[in-house]
Amino acid sequence: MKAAVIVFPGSNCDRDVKVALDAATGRPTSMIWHKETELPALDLIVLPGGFSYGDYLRAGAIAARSPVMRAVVAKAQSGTAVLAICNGFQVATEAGLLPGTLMRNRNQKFVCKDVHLKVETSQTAFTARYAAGQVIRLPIAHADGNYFADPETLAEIEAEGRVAFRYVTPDGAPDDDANPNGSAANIAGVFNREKTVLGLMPHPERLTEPALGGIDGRAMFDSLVAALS
Amino acid sequence: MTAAAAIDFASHGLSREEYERLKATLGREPTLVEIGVIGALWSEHCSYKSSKKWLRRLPSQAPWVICGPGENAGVVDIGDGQAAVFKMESHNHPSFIEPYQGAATGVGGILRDVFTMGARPIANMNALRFGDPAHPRTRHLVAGVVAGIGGYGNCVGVPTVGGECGFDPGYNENILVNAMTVGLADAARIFYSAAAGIGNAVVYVGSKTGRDGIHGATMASAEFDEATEEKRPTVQVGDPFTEKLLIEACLELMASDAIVAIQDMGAAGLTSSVFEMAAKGEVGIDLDLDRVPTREPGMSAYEIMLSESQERMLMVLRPERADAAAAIFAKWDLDFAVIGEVTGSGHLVLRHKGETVADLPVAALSAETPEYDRPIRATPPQAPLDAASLAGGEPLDKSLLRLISAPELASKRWIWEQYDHMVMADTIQRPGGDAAVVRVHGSGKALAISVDCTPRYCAADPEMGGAQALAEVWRNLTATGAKPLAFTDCLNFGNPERPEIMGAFAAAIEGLRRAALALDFPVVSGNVSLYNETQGRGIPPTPEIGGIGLIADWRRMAIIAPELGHILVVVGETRGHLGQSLYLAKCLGRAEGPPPPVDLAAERRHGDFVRAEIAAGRLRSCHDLSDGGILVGVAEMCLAGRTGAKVRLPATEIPAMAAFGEDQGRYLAALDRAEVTGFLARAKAAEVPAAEIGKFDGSDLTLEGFFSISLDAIRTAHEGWFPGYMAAP
Amino acid sequence: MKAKVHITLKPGVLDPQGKAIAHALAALGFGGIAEARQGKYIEIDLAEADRARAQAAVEAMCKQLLANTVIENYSIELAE
Amino acid sequence: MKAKVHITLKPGVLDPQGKAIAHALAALGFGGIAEARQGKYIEIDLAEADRARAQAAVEAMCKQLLANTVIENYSIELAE
Ligand SMILES: Nc1ncnc2c1ncn2[C@@H]1O[C@H](COP(=O)(O)OP(=O)(O)O)[C@@H](O)[C@H]1O
Ligand SMILES: [Mg+2]
Repeated sequence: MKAAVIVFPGSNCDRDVKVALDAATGRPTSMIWHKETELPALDLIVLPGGFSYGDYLRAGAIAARSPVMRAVVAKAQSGTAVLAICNGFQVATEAGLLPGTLMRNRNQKFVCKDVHLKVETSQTAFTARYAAGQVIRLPIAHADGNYFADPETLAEIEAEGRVAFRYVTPDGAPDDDANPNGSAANIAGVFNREKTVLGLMPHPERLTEPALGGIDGRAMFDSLVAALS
Repeated sequence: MTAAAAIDFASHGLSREEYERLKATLGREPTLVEIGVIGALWSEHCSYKSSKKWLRRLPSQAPWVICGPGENAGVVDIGDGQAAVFKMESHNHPSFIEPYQGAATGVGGILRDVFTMGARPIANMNALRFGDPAHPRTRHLVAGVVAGIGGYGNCVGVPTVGGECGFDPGYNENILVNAMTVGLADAARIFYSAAAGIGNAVVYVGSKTGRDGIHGATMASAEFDEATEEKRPTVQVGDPFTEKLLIEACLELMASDAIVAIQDMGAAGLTSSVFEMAAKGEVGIDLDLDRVPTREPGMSAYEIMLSESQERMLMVLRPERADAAAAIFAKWDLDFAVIGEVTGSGHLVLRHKGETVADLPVAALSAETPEYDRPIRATPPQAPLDAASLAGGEPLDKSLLRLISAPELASKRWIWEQYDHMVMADTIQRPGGDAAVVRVHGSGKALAISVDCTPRYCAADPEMGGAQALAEVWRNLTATGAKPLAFTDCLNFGNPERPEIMGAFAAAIEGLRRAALALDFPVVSGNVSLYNETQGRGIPPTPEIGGIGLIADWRRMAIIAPELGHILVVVGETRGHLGQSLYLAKCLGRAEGPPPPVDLAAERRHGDFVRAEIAAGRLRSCHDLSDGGILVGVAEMCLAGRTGAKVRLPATEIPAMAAFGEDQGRYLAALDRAEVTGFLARAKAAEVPAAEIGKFDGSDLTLEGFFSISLDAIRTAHEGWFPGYMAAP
Repeated sequence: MKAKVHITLKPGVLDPQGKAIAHALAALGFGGIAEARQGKYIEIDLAEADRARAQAAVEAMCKQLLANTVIENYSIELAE
Repeated sequence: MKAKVHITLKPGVLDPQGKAIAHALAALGFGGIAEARQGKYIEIDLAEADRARAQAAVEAMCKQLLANTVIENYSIELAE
């Protein structure tokens, strides 16, 4: 699998996801500067976490209009897989790759902690190594992770099975106590219609080694390697 | 040059005597810009004129120290050609005036001190002291400071991995915000600030200069009164996004050989950075202030020199590399301007709009920097506690719940969940344990980091309190298995012109000195914050200490969580010292007695023993004892390990002494049953007191003969206070 | 020419910041607050001296960057 | 009564958001932008029907919560 991480000014999880990808693929992941206008042949594009352009104006807004994003959108439209994590998710919604938007957390505060997530489907390149319904633990670290979409969009996403992950209690209940930011329907991650683009607020790259406190994130990278190699 | 018309030297922070000294050195009347420049340089904040005499007494050498105090940050060798670079700094006054921006720019400033040296920042810490929780302003200050630290650190992508937070009415009008950064560098590529090379370009990079925080340094060197609240300088606003770009651009440039010298613009902005670079390099510098990138039109030379706009650096570059350097800064969309050159004149010459506005002999003025030997008065010793007066308190379980939910000991989760403590994916001990631990990226090594101080001890006996603060940091590092390497400090005190404050300062330094020598734990950087005082009332003496230690193999580190079935052993001697303890304060409402004595030889022996056990792979769970003593320590381990425990107390005159006494030099170790006999035997051989006192088991904390409380009740008490307090209107 | 741009959330779009403000005001003892909504106010200094062209340019800025038109409305005022 | 509150940074205070906006607009090809400044725009629905009392209440809200008067100015407009 040939993977590349897009680096915006202010990205700060670019190295972290590269480390996780390098380990999963066994080969170096390339890093692509936001001023590039063309992309090489790739199997996976990662939009990493961080604070692109300081998240000034709106989280992800300025990065979504940077030169490289036109190329990313074109690749995504022709079927290249895109994994958009945290700030990357915000960029992806601003760029129109994914529906909805990520608003300020309902308690107005940045939140960094492990959360539990229910894997809604294992029928995708991103989640094949998880079991549908499985509860996993991943860290979140964001101030704007409150997923919002209008009711019709939400209904459509649900109907098409495009919710990837939901915030749940450790025993799998998607209740309000388990919702760390106020997201609609406890949504933590969504797919595009073709399920080739995944955006999620939690950071799979932060839990890929026992030393970091767990390995629940590793299966996502392993899934991608298996599906895209 | 035109001399300043009416000489209002006091408003530039100079005393008459200092003004005369400046005049004598120049041999003429100074200009307005010169008075401004020297006023800032000779301020307490920049010159350390009251503290220097004492700071020199601190030991700063060890074979592993690469660079001690005197540069932007300290540097220690961590093997394999790598170095750890770190420093702590205060941002107390600005944070009181504008908590969010004050704290945020404090983080920005300390990050710059570290990456200026060529290091990539890998961890932030913070030590916070607020007033009485019931004080009307406290909640707002806590909310703003925490949001500001998070807002800056999260955005630049450096994990904030730990810190501490205390409350005391003594900080009602003078909160403390001390921030520490640890960075990682190539030991052979450390960058220093001494300018060199006649004709080399002096280059300004980063953000533009605005009228922010002019007079910040002089403000940090004066007491608060109503008037300062009035003439608040424009508060500095931090721009963490620009800082992130500046980090990346500087590190990219540092990979080449373009930089001769580099210095961040911190307190007193361009003034102190350019003067320091010239003084250290024993050269002159000519600056053309018209070339300084400014944010607003019409800025005067005075304003340009004294602006404290953030996210700026000054560099001396090899001229043939200037173009390549400019290209790097252009790539990162940062300002880059050649604003002057290094000269052989030995003078700092400033030109603005065709006029020479300052011409200062650098060496002569450095030599004339005032240094005071201020009068000192010793803190009177406290009478020992009468043990009989301590008998008959409330039941021990009540006291335990009271302590574990007191603002001092309650969980600080509300704070650290607002900090991204995992970015960079090397945090292997998150906040909540003894010391934070971050891996040295891509290696088997890790750094343990801790910040500590116990102001109530320091107030009662500043020398013992100083020694204790250092010992506690050392103990926290040791409890993870790390070898403590060196420390940095923020010495926060009141008005040094008062003999009792200066006496406490001198005594604290003496305590630090003794502890540093005994523990082989030198100082490599630090900061002094004086005049933390409002209307004649100073803060409790607060020598905040930040230490780092090296874990050679992070697979062999200890954590505080025990495993079910582990045997609990207390290491060190339990005498039941309750003087100045949290138990005395919270459960008996008394602040009395001497603080616990620190036996430095025992401290070292006990710590060295514990560390050796961890390094040998025999001890995987360990917790140091401090505030609240054994019972609080056990409760914290139970919470971390999600297990109950059955404990019996060592014998003391009254049970509360054993339960909550704050005797120093102690650890709790949780061991596999099979390891206990050997552990105790080796302890004995090393002359380290150690005794089995219980077992981790079940879901209650049981103290034999006294009580049994559920872990849930303890957790609720421990986790509840902070969010409850912050949610109240 | 100076452009003053107001960016507000469309009706029906969740406004966590506005909600937090209303809540905090109530906690401070301010009564009778039915709702608070938070938007952005952006001032832009333009070299353009022609009103119509300035209006068109700022419209384009709003559509392309300043507003997220999925959830936000914008309004523009021009001043000398 | 509806109150419209504008909160802007005092002149001279650094505005990183405004800076980033101006920069991004330039990168998108909009020329001639000298400066952009970003502020907040807050709308509050009040039960209060008396203008003077509403004005006083919103002033107090600005001072106590909405504006950070160390670095921000505020202005209030009332509308039915
Ligand atoms: N309390 C202290 N202990 C040890 N070193 C100190 C102390 N205070 C200041 N220093 C050292 O003195 C030098 C000047 O400090 P400071 O002016 O705070 O540095 P900067 O201008 O880089 O922020 C630094 O090298 C600092 O490490
Ligand atoms: Mg410095």
